[in-house]
Amino acid sequence: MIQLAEPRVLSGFDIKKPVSRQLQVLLGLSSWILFLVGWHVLATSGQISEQLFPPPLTVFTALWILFAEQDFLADVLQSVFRILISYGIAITIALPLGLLMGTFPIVAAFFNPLVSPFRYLPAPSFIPLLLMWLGTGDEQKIVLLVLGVVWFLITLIMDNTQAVRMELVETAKTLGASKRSILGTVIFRAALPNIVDTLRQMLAVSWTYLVIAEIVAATNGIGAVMMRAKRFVHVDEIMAGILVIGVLGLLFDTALRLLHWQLFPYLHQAKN
Amino acid sequence: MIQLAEPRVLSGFDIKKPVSRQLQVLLGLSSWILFLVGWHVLATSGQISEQLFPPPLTVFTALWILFAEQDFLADVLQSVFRILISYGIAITIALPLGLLMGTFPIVAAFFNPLVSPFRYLPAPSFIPLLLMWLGTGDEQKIVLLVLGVVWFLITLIMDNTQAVRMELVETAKTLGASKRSILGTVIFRAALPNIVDTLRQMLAVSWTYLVIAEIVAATNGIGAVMMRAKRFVHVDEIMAGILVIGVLGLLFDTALRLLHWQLFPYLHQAKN
Amino acid sequence: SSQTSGNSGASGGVEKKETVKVSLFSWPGYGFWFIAKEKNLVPELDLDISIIEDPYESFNLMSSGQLDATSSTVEYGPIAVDKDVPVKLVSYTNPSYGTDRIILSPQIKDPSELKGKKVAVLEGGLTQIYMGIWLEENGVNFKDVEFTNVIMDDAVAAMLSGEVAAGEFWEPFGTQVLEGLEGARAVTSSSEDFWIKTALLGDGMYMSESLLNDRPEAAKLLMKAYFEAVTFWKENPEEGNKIIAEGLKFDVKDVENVIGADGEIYKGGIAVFDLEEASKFMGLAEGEPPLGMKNGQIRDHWDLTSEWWMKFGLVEEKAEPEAGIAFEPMKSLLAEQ
Amino acid sequence: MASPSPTALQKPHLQRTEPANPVAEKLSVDKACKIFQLKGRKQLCAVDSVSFNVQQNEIGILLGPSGCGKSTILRMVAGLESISAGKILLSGHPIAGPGRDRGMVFQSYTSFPWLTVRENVEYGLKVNGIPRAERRDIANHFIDRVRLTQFRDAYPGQLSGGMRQRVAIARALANGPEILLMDEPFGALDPETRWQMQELLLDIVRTENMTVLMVTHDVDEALFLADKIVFLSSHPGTIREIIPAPRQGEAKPITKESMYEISEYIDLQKRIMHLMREVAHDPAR
Amino acid sequence: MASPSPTALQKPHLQRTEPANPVAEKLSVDKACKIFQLKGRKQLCAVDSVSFNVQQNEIGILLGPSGCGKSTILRMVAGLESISAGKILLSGHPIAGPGRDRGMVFQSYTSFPWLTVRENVEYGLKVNGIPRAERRDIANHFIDRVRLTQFRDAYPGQLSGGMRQRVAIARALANGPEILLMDEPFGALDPETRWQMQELLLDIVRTENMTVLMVTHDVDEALFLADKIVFLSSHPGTIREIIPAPRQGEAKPITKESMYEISEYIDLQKRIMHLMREVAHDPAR
Ligand SMILES: Nc1ncnc2c1ncn2[C@@H]1O[C@H](COP(=O)(O)OP(=O)(O)OP(=O)(O)O)[C@@H](O)[C@H]1O
Ligand SMILES: Nc1ncnc2c1ncn2[C@@H]1O[C@H](COP(=O)(O)OP(=O)(O)OP(=O)(O)O)[C@@H](O)[C@H]1O
Ligand SMILES: [Mg+2]
Ligand SMILES: [Mg+2]
Repeated sequence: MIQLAEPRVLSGFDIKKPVSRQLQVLLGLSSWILFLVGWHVLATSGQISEQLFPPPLTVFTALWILFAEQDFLADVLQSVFRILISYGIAITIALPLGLLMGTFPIVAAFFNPLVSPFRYLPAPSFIPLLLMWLGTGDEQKIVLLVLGVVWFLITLIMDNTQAVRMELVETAKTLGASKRSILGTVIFRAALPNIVDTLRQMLAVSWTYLVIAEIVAATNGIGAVMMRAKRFVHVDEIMAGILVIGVLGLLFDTALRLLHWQLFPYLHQAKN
Repeated sequence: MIQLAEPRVLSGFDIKKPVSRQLQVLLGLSSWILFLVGWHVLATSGQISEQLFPPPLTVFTALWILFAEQDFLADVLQSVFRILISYGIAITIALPLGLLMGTFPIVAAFFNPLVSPFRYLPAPSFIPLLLMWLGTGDEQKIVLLVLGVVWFLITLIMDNTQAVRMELVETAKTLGASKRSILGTVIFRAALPNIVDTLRQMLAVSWTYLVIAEIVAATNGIGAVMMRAKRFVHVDEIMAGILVIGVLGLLFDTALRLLHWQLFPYLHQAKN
Repeated sequence: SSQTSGNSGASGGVEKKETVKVSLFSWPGYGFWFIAKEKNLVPELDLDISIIEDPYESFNLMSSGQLDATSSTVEYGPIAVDKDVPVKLVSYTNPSYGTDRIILSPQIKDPSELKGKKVAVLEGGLTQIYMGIWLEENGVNFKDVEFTNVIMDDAVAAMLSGEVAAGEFWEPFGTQVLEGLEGARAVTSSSEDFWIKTALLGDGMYMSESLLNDRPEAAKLLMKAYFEAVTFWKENPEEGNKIIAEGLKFDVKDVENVIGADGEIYKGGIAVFDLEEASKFMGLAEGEPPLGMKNGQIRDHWDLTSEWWMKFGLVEEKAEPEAGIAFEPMKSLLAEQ
Repeated sequence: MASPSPTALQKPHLQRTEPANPVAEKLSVDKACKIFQLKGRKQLCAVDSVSFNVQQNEIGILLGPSGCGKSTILRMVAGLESISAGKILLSGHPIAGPGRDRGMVFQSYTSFPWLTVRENVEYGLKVNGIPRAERRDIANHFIDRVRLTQFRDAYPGQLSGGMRQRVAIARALANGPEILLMDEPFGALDPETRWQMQELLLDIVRTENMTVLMVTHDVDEALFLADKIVFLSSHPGTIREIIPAPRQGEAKPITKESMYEISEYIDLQKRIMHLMREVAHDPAR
Repeated sequence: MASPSPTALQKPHLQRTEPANPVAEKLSVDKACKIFQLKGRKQLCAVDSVSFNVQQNEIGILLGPSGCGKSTILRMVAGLESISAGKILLSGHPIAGPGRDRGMVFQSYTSFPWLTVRENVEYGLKVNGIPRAERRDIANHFIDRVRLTQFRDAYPGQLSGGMRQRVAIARALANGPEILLMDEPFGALDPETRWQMQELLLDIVRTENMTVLMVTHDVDEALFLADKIVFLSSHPGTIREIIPAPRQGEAKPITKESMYEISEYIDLQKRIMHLMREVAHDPAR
């Protein structure tokens, strides 16, 4: 009885017009293919020396050789280890502080004037200081990575906590919950999904600092391998390193997204 | 007739209890004073060499000497110039692209699979490539600074644009506005306050990359001065440099906040 | 701190080793530390070796107590004295014998064309003096070129990008530039008589004052470790080169390009001094060092570098060699032999 | 997006030309259907063969339980949603995309926060190329009509909810539409403000000779404003009953209190409440 | 934050002890004032010397224009806002901070989204140390009462607005309060759902012998639920009139339609609408 007819032909370029799943995959693939082809053409055009700007295939080969012959996996794991340890330390500092600052304005009034400007202190400029204070070992690298994110984490977790709706707190109060209990069972729980999101987003910042941390006095890690490659003008290996960091970053991002689904099923369920 | 009496003595540590302006200033000051005193005591305790960990006063003195005797101002201006140029370029790329991606899902479907992973590519690891491609001059530094923020800017401006309420667009449609006109007079205008906020927040990232950009083959700029100081273990000058960057970061942040007030008076007016 | 220096040869039980932190930038000429460690040539010491590409980073770490010794080019003594950095030269370890070359980019046909152009050097490094003298020899005042301050890693990149017109390179970086930049050419090499006579281009061993003053025994043992490694290498050049290559993550070929494959003085690379040759150069033993250098030439070397640092404005006034050179470790090592 | 129909663009502002083929109905919805494509190739029939019409100068009200397709019908009329089957005619012309011949007021506040009240009201005129002076006059007229004269240069953020909806109404009217479409325009307002808005709307519609199609949830509001109530039931959205109001046009009560003096209204209220109970399909809601 | 009053904690769940000094009123608000400190040392008198009381098992309704201080009064009773002057007694005891003897339901959805319906309802019991088995029984009872039995293990995000408010009501009741405080609990719901909720509330309040103080904007809702309507006017919030409902307790109509059969209600409706007009101070809103 009902005729299916779309009287207007809608152009693809309609404001906020959703794109079908298939078209989305198609466009995503074609953008990558265009990018790779463009890269290849440019690199093999002879305009720039291939040593300085190797085509994608050379980079993938270099990557393969790194893993197959130069035990790159050990370096990758070392870098991942540094990221995880440093991020764990940063969370251990930022989570309680951010929660308290977000919950009690009086705590924020004390710490915020200190923490907020610290975000503007460029972590890389601490390298010489950290080297002198802590030496050339892992401590120096890990502290650098912590310094790179911890101020942002504190501020953002504070924001997440402040965004918890006052009504939830007041409801818990009228139900007879104590202040401590509200902090744990309401404020923390309510802010948690956003905090996990914050942690996911800031992890990207940690990855960008990794190379800086591993440039100096590094004997292993992805950054160290890239520095070595630089010395011998192995641009293909440098690009392979960049690629690996990019892929690792995306993997961690995906892992944390999955964790979000796992931890907060209630946010991802449809209405019935 | 009305008695002013607060029957309950409220503890300062009440959830979300706002803090009075005076107390806020007091706490902010005391945290800074505590920080500076702690630093001074630690530095002068004799535990660590004062050369390696100078007390605050030494750092301020170094800062003063840098400005008074070593024409530090020229370096600072050079750094500010690099930040502004590079950020200008980044905005020029990110603003139109982000707006189009946020407005037309089909554009986002094409670019996002490319741009989104690019955020994870660590800008510092491009230094060797940029050195080889562009040399040691300003181009290399500016391109590095652009690479450090542009992917984030694109994604965030896209988010800001996507957040524009569909009803505003539909209203404009029913008022007879064309697609182009809606893009300019509604979507852009509606997203603009959040875009300016995004720009403010991401500027902090640019500042953290400045030092990295100026470390290599730098002849001037704050980073270069810090590198020179490092060679001769002038920790006081390094700290002075960090301080200057922190203060500049805060100044720019404040300037952009003021700009926000200036540009968007309608967001900052009280109801009447 | 665990100072258990000197009770070597103790029987049976597990010895407590004394840790000494050494650094080098990745270059085959400094690789002997890896042999000393790998072969455990001085069992009393536990060598903690790190690779730090910027020698100034190493000097900083030495002054902050994070590092005890480093191998680097041999020009830093006067600067350390002038800037009050608690680091002293303890030995000249080798002259350069062809490894150091000045390379011009293809566009530069004549040294005079370098005026107003950018030239890559490490400020406060030997390369700056090398370049300065060479320019003067070719009638160009060093003030007429623009020195761009880069470490060797970045110098290669800067040269390849075409952005600097000349630079000083040691192996294997010189070859990389020549291969990567068509038309580039080397215009002078450290094996030329002019440079050998001055002994200007060479490497040395530096120790921190805290090591020298607080742990003299460890300082001596450290020097011993280095020269034992040289001895081992001279006897087992193939194995020695392999250890160095692994330590630096270089190709063995690149190592051979610098220190040769047979344990002898290698023209085109460097002339590695053993303890005897080094002590003659330092004036602590009788006789002449090889390559026509003279006994105690380190003092002339000191004067030459000091002079140039004053020209470059890095040193304010000339100091006596004794202020920047510590002879004690070598003296006590020689006394033991 | 389609541009306004040529007729709409050519006609001089505020002077209504009679439709090409004169028909009794201003708006005629004829067996209109809407089928939404859901994820996984599923379909949802939100509106199924709905027919009704609204005469010139009439206020038609769409009433019914949540999810019965009221908004969807209104959006199809506005051209914001395509019509899956059937047809919708305005002054005899089929709808093709949104256009300035149909003004729309949403429940959520849609005044542009970066424009002042006056600029908001001028917006539609500006994008349609009306010269500055003329648009200023028209805007002033409608700002006066919605009693915001003293707030002309205020930003919407400074106004209360009721005032913002008045801006939206003035903006829609300034554009000279043939019909005003309103989707629960007073749903977010508190009751007192709501009454005032209803009375104001009735007054303006009368004096400006406007035709209105309005969605509401509120029985009271429907009773007070309607010339005709189109009552829908849901799953899928179909017409349950079309109820003419007890009094129409000039005879309608002009204040809410006076409505409750009239027994037909109280009867009609009861009847509609019964209807709503009946169509409330889900007892567990 | 103060802990619940000792009386409230000691009493066994759901068994009400009589107040220490027996008084007729369950809740008595006596010349209560609220003064807010604004920025720049300014003060705002939001509630000025308000006195009224609510008897055991009675539903008291606070009605009045926006900004007249309804929420503020309720929050003072809940202990969420301090009392600037005057006093408020619950069963003869003065209020000192929030406590489980007063359950509160807000207009906005306040069910904890990370807890299931059952866990939400158990929350108050859990933080008050009621053992697991007992709290499960109590929760089940109230979940059944608000007819959410089949949604026990659903998360609030899966529920409609009306269902979420029922969760909030069950949660407040499960805690065994002496009085239920509600601030426009149905304000965000659509009318059909709203009616159902009103009828449900009336039913529960009756069978559970609950005392209620509720804020509403909706005249209909006030008429239907109230045993007593406290009508406020604003700037500052003062009592305009306290109106007893035409019928109280068991005599009240139990469906909304039946209410409109009773002429006293229609008269009262008109009277309240007049009152609201009178207190609507700002003609430009
Ligand atoms: N864009 C859409 N895609 C899919 N389904 C939709 C869409 N818009 C509406 N629907 C569905 O169509 C039906 C009718 O929705 P509509 O919004 O028209 O109802 P309504 O009567 O306006 O309800 P309410 O009173 O709650 O506003 C609902 O089941 C809704 O879920
Ligand atoms: N925390 C506060 N600080 C300052 N003023 C406040 C505060 N809370 C409420 N007010 C003011 O007190 C007055 C009464 O507010 P209240 O929220 O009690 O009114 P209401 O009757 O509940 O209004 P509505 O019907 O809009 O909910 C208002 O003028 C309001 O602006
Ligand atoms: Mg709707
Ligand atoms: Mg209120």
